[in-house]
Parts: sequence; C-alpha cells; structure tokens
Amino acid sequence: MQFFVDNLLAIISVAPVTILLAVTAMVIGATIGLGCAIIQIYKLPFINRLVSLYLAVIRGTPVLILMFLAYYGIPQILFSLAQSTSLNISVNAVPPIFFAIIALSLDRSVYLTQAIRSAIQSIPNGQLEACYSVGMTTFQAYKRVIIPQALVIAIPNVSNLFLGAVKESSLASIVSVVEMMNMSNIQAVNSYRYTEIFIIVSLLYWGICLGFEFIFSAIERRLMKGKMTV
Amino acid sequence: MSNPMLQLRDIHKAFGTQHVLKGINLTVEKGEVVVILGPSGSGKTTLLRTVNFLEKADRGSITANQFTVECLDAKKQDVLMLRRKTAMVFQNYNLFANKTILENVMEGLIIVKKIKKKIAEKKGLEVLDKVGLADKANAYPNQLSGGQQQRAGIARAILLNPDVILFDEPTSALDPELVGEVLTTIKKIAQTGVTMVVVTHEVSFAKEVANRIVFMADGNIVEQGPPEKLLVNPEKERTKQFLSRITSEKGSTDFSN
Amino acid sequence: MSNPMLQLRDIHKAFGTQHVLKGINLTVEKGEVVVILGPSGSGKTTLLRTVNFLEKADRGSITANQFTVECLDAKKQDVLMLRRKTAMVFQNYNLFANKTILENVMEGLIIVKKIKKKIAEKKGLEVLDKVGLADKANAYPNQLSGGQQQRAGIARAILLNPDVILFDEPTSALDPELVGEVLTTIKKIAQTGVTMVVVTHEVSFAKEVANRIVFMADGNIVEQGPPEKLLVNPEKERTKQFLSRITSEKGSTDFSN
Amino acid sequence: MDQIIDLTFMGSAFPRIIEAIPTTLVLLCLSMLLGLVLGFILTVMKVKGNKAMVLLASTYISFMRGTPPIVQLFLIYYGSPNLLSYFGMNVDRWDKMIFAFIAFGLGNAAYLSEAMRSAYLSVPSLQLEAAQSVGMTDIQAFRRIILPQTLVVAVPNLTNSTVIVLKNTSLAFTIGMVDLVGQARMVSSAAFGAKNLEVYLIAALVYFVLCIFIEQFSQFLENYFKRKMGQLR
Amino acid sequence: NEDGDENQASEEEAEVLTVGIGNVIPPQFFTDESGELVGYDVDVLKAIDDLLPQYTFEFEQLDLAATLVALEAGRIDIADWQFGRTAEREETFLYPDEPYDVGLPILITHEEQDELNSLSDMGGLTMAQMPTSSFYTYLTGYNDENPENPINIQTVESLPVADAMDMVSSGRIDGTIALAGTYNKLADEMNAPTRSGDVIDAYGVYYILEKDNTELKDVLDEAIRELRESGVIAELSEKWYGLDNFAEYTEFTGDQSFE
Ligand SMILES: Nc1ncnc2c1ncn2[C@@H]1O[C@H](COP(=O)(O)OP(=O)(O)OP(=O)(O)O)[C@@H](O)[C@H]1O
Ligand SMILES: Nc1ncnc2c1ncn2[C@@H]1O[C@H](COP(=O)(O)OP(=O)(O)OP(=O)(O)O)[C@@H](O)[C@H]1O
Ligand SMILES: [Mg+2]
Ligand SMILES: [Mg+2]
Repeated sequence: MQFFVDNLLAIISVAPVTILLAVTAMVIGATIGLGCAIIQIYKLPFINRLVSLYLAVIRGTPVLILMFLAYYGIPQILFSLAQSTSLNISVNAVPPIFFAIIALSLDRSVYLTQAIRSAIQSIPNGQLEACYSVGMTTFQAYKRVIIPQALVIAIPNVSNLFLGAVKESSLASIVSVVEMMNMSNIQAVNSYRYTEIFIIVSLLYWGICLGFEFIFSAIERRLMKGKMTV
Repeated sequence: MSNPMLQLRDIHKAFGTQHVLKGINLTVEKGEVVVILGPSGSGKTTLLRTVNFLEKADRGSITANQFTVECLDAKKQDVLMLRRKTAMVFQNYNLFANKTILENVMEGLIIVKKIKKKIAEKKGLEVLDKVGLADKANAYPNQLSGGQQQRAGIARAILLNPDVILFDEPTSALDPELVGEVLTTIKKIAQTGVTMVVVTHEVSFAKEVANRIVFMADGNIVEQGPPEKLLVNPEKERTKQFLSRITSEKGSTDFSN
Repeated sequence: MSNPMLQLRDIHKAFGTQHVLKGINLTVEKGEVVVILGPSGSGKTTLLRTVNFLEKADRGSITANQFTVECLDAKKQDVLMLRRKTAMVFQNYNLFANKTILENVMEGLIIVKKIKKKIAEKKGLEVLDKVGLADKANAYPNQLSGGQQQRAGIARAILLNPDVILFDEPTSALDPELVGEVLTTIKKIAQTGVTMVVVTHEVSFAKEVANRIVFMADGNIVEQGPPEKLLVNPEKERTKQFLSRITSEKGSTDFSN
Repeated sequence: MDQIIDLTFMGSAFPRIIEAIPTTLVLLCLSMLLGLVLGFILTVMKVKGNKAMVLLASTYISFMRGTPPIVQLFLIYYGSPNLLSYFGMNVDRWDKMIFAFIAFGLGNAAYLSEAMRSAYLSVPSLQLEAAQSVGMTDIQAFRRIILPQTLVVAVPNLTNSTVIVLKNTSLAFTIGMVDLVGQARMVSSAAFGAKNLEVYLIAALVYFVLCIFIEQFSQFLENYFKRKMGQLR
Repeated sequence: NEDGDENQASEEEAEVLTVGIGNVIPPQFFTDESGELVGYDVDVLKAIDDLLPQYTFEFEQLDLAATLVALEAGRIDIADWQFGRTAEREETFLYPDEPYDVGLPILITHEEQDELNSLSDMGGLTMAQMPTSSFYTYLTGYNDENPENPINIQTVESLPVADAMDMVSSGRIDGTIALAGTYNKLADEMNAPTRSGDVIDAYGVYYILEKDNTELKDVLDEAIRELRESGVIAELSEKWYGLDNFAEYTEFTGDQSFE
C-alpha cells in the first residue's frame, strides 16, 4: 500500500508536465492544422504544394524521430546561426521540453489538418454563401459560422487526437523530459515492480483522459444546438 | 439612363458544357423593383448568384451604386465591396444553422456594419416582429416551419439595409396572407430608395410588386417591360407561350368573383 | 364511410411546450385528393410527417389501407409497413445527395419493391421525362435548380406507386407552366385510384386539384368541404379571414381578363 | 566520425530492415480490420443504443483511449492467457502476432468508432427521413444513403488512424515481435548502437514510403466518394 | 519422472523453461547479422542448458519492462536482463545466490578531459543516463550525498552507450557511465575521442525468478558455480568483453563475496 501511494504521488507530481505537453502540442498543432486545412480546401497555388509536402514528410516520420531531429537538429541550426551572426544564443539554456513540444506539435498538426479539413468540407456550401451574402469576409465567415458548425463534426476526432497526444507525450522522455511515463520508469527501476507501476500510471492517464473527455463531450453537446443530424 | 443602381453587362456563365447564362444585360434604377420571371432552369437563380459573386461569371461586368467589378479579374476587396452593397434572400433560405433566428438577423449588423450588440438586438427584434417571428427569436432554424425560415431569411436581408436586395422566390413557402405582407414590406422598402431584384413564380405577386418585369428563358433575357405591358401584351412568342398557361389557368379558376 | 384509405384519429404532437397538433381527425377516401390549406406554422408539415412516422405523434392512431398503427406503441415493423403504403414529397425536396437524379427515383423501386434494375431504369427514365428532367438524369441534386429538384422529388414519390402520396407544397418552386403540368399529373394519378394529401399555399392550384379542402389553423382543423363551398362560402371566421386576403388580392390583380 | 552518414552501412542494412515490412503490414491490416469491425459496432451502440449500451460503449472507448497502448498490449499478452486458462483454454503457444493484433485492434476500435461517429453526425437527418419515406428499412437506409455520405468525411480521419496505427505497431517489439522499428533496433545494436542514425534513417524512409501509399490511396477514395456525391466535377 | 538413465528419452521429456531476455544490448544480448540472438548472456544460458538435461531453455526476446511483467504474470520462468541486486527488488523476485556476470561500471569522459576520473570530479558537470538503468542511482546517490555540488543529470529514456559516447565526444554532455566490457568493445568499433576513468562500482549480475521458484534457484546456483569453476565463464567473458570480469572484480573488491 505504501508502495502504491508513494509511487502514485511521485507520478502525479509530474502529471502537469504530461498535460502541458499534450495541451500545447494540440494548440500549436491545431493552429498549424487549421492553416494547412484552409490552404488545402482553397487549393492555393504553389503553397498548396508546399503544404502537401510538409504533411507527407511529417506524417511519414515517426514522432520519435521528429523528437530526435528537434533535439539534435535545432541546436545545430541555432549554433551555426549564433556563429554566423555572432549573436550570443546559448542552446543549452533551452529546456528539452521545448524540443519535445515542437516535435509533438508538428506530429499533431498533420492529423489535425485532416480532421479539420474533413469537418469544414462537411458543412453545406449554402452556409458560406449566406455569410458572403450578408457581406462577411471569408475570415469572418469561418470564425462565426463555418468553424462553429465544423467543430461539432471535428470534436470526436480532435478528442481522439488529444487523448492520443496525452499518451504520445511519453515519447518526450527520449529527450530527457520527465513526464509520467519517464517518472514511472524511474520509479520502477528501484523495485522492478512494473506491473504495479503500470497499473498506477494507467489509472492516472485514464483519469486525465476522463477529465478531458468530459470537457470535450460538454463542448460537443453545447455545439450540437441547432444541428440536425441523423 | 441617369443613375443606374445596378448594371449587368454581358454576363456569361457555364457549368461544364452547359451554357446557363448567355450574355445578360440588365440595368436597374435606384428604387426600382425588377421582377424576373421565367421557366424553371432558365438561369434566374444563377443570375442572382453571379451578381452576389457566389458564382463567378465567365465574362461580363457588374456595377452596383457606381462601383464596377469586372467579373474575370475581380479582386477579393472588390468582391467584398460589391457584396456589402447587396443582400440576398436564398431560394432555400440558408439560415446559419448554429445561430438562433435573432442571431441570424443580427449577425450582419454586428459583424459587417459594426453596430453595437444592444442596438442590433433591438433592431433585430423589430424586424422579426414585422415578419411575424417575434415568438421564434430564440429558436434555431431547424425548429422552424418552411415559411418561418423563409421569413427569417427575408428579415436578415432587409435589416442590412443595402443598396440592392436580391430575392430568390421570397414567397414560395408563404401562404397568401403572408405573401400580402411581404408585398407590403417590399413596397415600403422600395419607397425608401432601396433597389430590388425579385425572382418569383407567382405572376400575381409579380404584377403587384414590379415596376418592370424581365422575362428570361434559356439563359437569355427574352423581353422586358412594365407589368401592364408584358403580362397583357407580350411581344415575343416564348413569352406568350409562358403566359398563356397562366391566363388559361386563371381564367378557369376564377369563380371567386 | 365505406372504405377510407387514410384515417387519422386524434393526432397530437408537441415540440417541448409548444402544442403543434391538437387532436387532428381526418378521413380520406380512396382516390380522393385532399388539400390542406392554412397559415404558416399551423402544423401542416408536421401533420404529414407524423403520418409518415418521420415525427412520432404523442397520441392518436393512423390507418392506411386497412392497416392501423397506434402511434404510441408502434413497432418497427408496423412503421415500415405504414411507410411502404405511403410516399412523401418534401417541402425542401430532400433528394439523396449521394445519388444521381435517376438513381434517386429508381432507389425505392430497386430496394423496396425489389424490381430489376433494368426495368427500374426504364421506368425511372419514363417518369423523369414526364416531369421534364430527362436531360438531368445523370446530374446530382446539388447541380439542379430549385424547380428541377422539386420535380425530381415528385417523380420519386409517384414512381413508388403507393396507396397514399403526401405532397408538402409540391409547386412552391415551380413556375406556372410546370404547376399546370403537376396539376395534370396529380389528376391523372388520382384517376388510377391513388389517394393524395396535398399541402399547398396556392389557392388556385388547390381549387383545381382538390376534391376536398381542409383548412387548418393553429394545430386544429377549422373546417373542411369541397372547394366550391369552402373557398367561396366559408363558415368559420378564421377561414374567412385567411381567404379575405387572397380574394382581395386577386381582385386587385385581375386585370388580365 | 569524419562522415556523418555511413552510406555503405546503409546499403548493407537496408535489405535486412525491409525484411520486417511484411510483419508490420500484416499487423497493420489485421489491427485495422478488427478495429473497423469493432469500431463500427461501438458507433452503432453509441448512436442508436439504449442507455446501458451507450454507457458500455462509452466506458470501453474511454478506457481504450485513456490508457497507454503498451499497457493494453501487456494486458492482452500476459493477462488474457491467465484469464483464458480459467476457461480451460491454453493460448500460450499462440503466435505473438495474434496477441499483438488483438491488442492494437481493440485499442484502435475506440478511436475508429469516434471517427465514424463524427462522420455520421455530419449527415443531415433529412437524408434519413427521405430514405424512410421511400419505405427503406433502417439498414437499407444506412447502407444505401447514410453510409456513402459518411465516407467523404470519414476517409481523412480513418487515414489518420491508419497512419497512427502503423507507427504504433512498433510497440510490438517490446514483446519481441520483430517489426520495422524492432528490426532497425536489432540491426543497430548489432553495430553496438554506433549506427543509430543510419538505421533510423532507413526506418523513417520506409515509413515515409508506406505513408505515401496510404495517403495516395486515401486521396483516391476521398475523390471517388466526392465524385459519387457530385461534389467534384 | 524416472531417473534419467535413458538420455534421448530425458531429452525429449525435458521441461521447457522460457527465458525472457533482451536483444538490443551488445555484447550481452543482441542479434547478429543473420538475425541470431547472440552475446555473453546467451552463451552462458546455453552453457547452463547443456549442464541441465532435465530442462530445455527457450528464449523469448522482450524488452525490460515486458520481461518483468511477463515474470510476474508467469509467462516466463527466468528473466535475464543484466539485473543487479537490491533489497527492494528482492522483495518482489527471487535471486539466485550466484551471479553469472559482474558489472564494472566505469566513468567515460572526453579524451581531453583526463582530469575527470571519479564521480566526485563530475560535480557541476552534466551527465546523461537512462532512468531505467541502475547507473542512474549512482548519480542520484552521489547528488544526495553532495547537495552543494550536484551533478547535472539528464534523464534519457533510451540511450545506447554508443549514443552516449557520441554525446560525450561532441561535448553535449561531460560524461557518462558504461560497463567496462561494453566500453572496451565499443572503443574498438567507433573511434570516438573518449577515455575511461575509474571503476565506479562492482556488483554481481543475476537472473531473477518468480518469488517461490526455489527449486529452480538451487539448480541454477549449482550450474553457475560449476561453470565458474570449470573456467567456462572466464572464457566467455574474454570472448565477449575482452577481459575476465570475475578476475577484475576480485581485484577491485579484494574478495569474491557478492553480498
Ligand atoms: N423540430 C422542431 N422543434 C421545435 N419546433 C418545431 C419543430 N418543427 C416544427 N416546429 C414548430 O411547429 C410549428 C408547426 O410547424 P410546421 O412545419 O408543421 O408548420 P407548417 O404549417 O408546415 O408551416 P409552413 O407553411 O410555414 O411550412 C411551427 O411553429 C414550428 O416552429
Ligand atoms: N452547380 C451546378 N452544376 C451544374 N449545373 C448547374 C449547377 N447549378 C445550376 N445548374 C444548372 O443550371 C441551370 C439553371 O439553374 P438555375 O438554378 O439558375 O435555374 P432557375 O432559373 O433558378 O430555376 P428554378 O426556377 O427551377 O429555381 C439548370 O439547368 C441547372 O441544372
Ligand atoms: Mg432557382
Ligand atoms: Mg411546412
């Protein structure tokens, strides 16, 4: 029991790191994803190509490798930047979680692009036309009418991706971020009681996910207003 | 041709190989109510949609209140400008599904005209009252009957107070009582100098409301003129044919007087 | 009352606190064409929808061609049976978005009536030709004009050849030419013994097509009778009020004869 | 360390690493298949079921989405044999592939069911009504009208899931199934980990190519379904 | 079972024992070019198997966590992951008395930093370690005792020694800890500008078993003792590590007890 409680507390203490990783990755990922989705929907010449390339590259690269690339690559770039500009940028001052967030955000952005794009495209064209007819700009139309309606469709997928991110964030341990999975490994190494540790960490993950699931379904219910579905 | 409010020049539009608009020229004066009549599929809706740039014409230019846009090289800013001079009532209503009826009519005021929410709400309720929807202000579009949605669509366009309002069959879902009210409303608005283009199938309504009737068939304007002239004494064969049905029908059904 | 084809008994329906149908009783004989008139929001669409069980009534029973369903404890099988005895033309058309026009009209034949695809296709093309859509057979609904969609909806219902067809404003998007054609079509079908309930706003159309007109207001049937009687000499105040508008309008617009 | 990437090593390692592609693909396909079937059932339970079924489906989805996939893999690989032996079943000798695809399939089902539910939500109820008014049964209406319309929305999200599962299959290496990443790690360790970069580059390249295939296929499907709805001319 | 006087029969009826073992840590256990599992641990296990006619070993390649979960779930009989021994671990699992290998962790630093020899030289400097490795506890232990001048520890979930050596070479970290035998092998393979400092510790390396499997424990103890006495283990150690681990151990600790 003591073992259980001690480990539970130890792992809980880093839960904020896990949540921080997941939330920031989703927020940044969604921002990039929204941009990419709109570029794809409107098939903007040339940058549409660039976006496709970006999506293909990131989609094809396992997060683990993105993580390595961010961790080893960005410092290299900063380093040569620092040398060529003789600015005093110290790479070592950057906390590793920064690189983890970059990698996770890039990864999520690809999937979010798809989720957002499919949701937006499911909204009947008449809705956009109605916006235009009252004189809204495309931006206003998206913000006030299209995105709120698309969110209803997107939320189940966004919540999929978010809960995925909560667990995917454990890969940040590869670049020495101490989040929940890393902490449980640290805890397990003393006793080798992986079974118990896994139970503890699973319960914690589930708890966090339940909380977010609750939020998502509340949002979904709210947005369902005015929606007529099968 | 003193001061036309809306001027369409040589508008062409094709969907794939189907040529839907074959060079439409139309001039509408300020405060005029022009009704477009024509058989189903003749391109009436498409014409209104190109004016609002919901469909981009393949050729031609559009002038609204001195502001001219060449359809082919219209910039974003131009299109927006044009749209803000016009408002549209859709054949299938197209209310914002995620907004209540009141929010639907207020939306344009708040977002486009930057009117304060309080004031927009007051105006919104007023116009809803005018079309008999005061008690539905907080309902969502999917909770309304067809006629109620149509009236909400009309209210939304009217409230924007644009230079030109484009109506696409604004009375199709309305019972005669309401048709009369819409008629009165349109006439009142016309008196304030707003220009209107109305597509309708109801000839009696057209006759009442129009300063001029334009008869379209097969992507062309066949002829136009004041209602007394065009409905009674059309020049073209196609118009006569279209109208013959109506008069014959009317004749046979008129046992009310 | 020898052999009623459709019989509604005490149909009630409320949305939340709003009582939309307040006990509707209606009997329609085989081959009869009943037109429902009434102001917007009076519950006409809701009534048709409850007959087709798209909306489940809160009380009452429905009998179609000897087959009775108690609304409250209707089994799935009963509902299906009832639906197969009826067909519906929707106010907003409701065509299958993922099917071409031809597929839309064939769908019921193939799936429900189990008719061979070849034959269904032939019949489908025939009926499309009848409503003037032969050249649109392979277009998708989102490529059609309003009137074209409405005609496709009518064709889909007719082709099913059910006992009862429910029309919800079948002519709202049609020009007078086509209204005339739909009128002819409905009359022809009625002669083959098909029963029809038509909701419409067009009084002249009602007058032409109806054996009996039912006037609804505020969730109740106010009065009913043959068109010559109800339209000219209504008994109830509410009916008079509704019709006064029309006749006054008509009077003022009739300069065609 | 003069050369960052040892090309000769890459050349020799390449054929060894791609040996594992069939394992990865079989695992992917089986997991997706199980996930789709079970996910579909879950969706139906959630949108059409009674309260108890909704609760059951929601709990399942929540558990599967809420716990780490590695734990689910352990549960199936180590937990299920013990459980099944109570019922007199001996599954100790079953191939690891079976455990792995069941574990991934069960987890995947939760994600797929939500993707399907969202697609279902995007179809207007009017379409169902139209089908019912023609006299179709619910199943006919679903199969002929609703399903085809959900696919346009569903395909991009199902593609997401496929790619994510593809990458997750590497977890199977923890129980000793030699998939792509596993093979890469083994090749790398045979070189004392000194050729990590080269080996992961190859693995990434293979993933990249597989993802391109998945993406192209999904693009094809999406356009096909769009054309089927007259959305593409 | 009858007494094993018929050799073939006992071979056939020999009980199968499943060994959970890693496969990505050379030279202890890894797969060679042909995909065969090889290494010091593998050879020792094979030698033990040869000594025990009543058992046949089967290898199941698992990662560390999976191995331990498998042992608790009863899916494997012996776990081989270069386990060290702690009181806490002994609460959960059964350790044989005899180690089959010894660990000699040494400090690795950059070639040019030859003033760094022991952990006490590393205060204020950065070292990377996997938290799952027992070496991690050296660092945390050191920091607990020297809170005024702690080592800056970077935890990395998976850090092959080669990678750690790369990081040392590039100056990203100042040092790492590796087993002497592993470092020897690697130093031959790569020519990274690194050097080895002092031996930090020496400890026995054991299999672990299910808590109540004392029967197997006794058998294993006897077999390992026999292999050490017959020199097989020394031979294998030379083969895989380039040094006789047990001899080095004796030198470092001055005796042979593994308590
Ligand atoms: N889903 C719903 N939720 C709430 N209220 C509804 C819903 N559907 C209809 N109503 C309300 O029920 C009333 C009757 O609607 P119905 O569509 O039957 O009218 P109608 O007679 O067909 O009118 P119209 O001629 O305008 O089509 C209306 O006031 C409408 O607002
Ligand atoms: N998106 C589209 N793709 C292909 N064809 C189209 C599209 N939109 C309209 N059309 C075709 O263009 C023609 C004109 O359509 P439009 O909607 O302008 O007709 P309309 O005059 O408004 O008819 P109605 O009175 O029936 O509403 C029709 O034949 C229609 O099939
Ligand atoms: Mg139209
Ligand atoms: Mg209605």
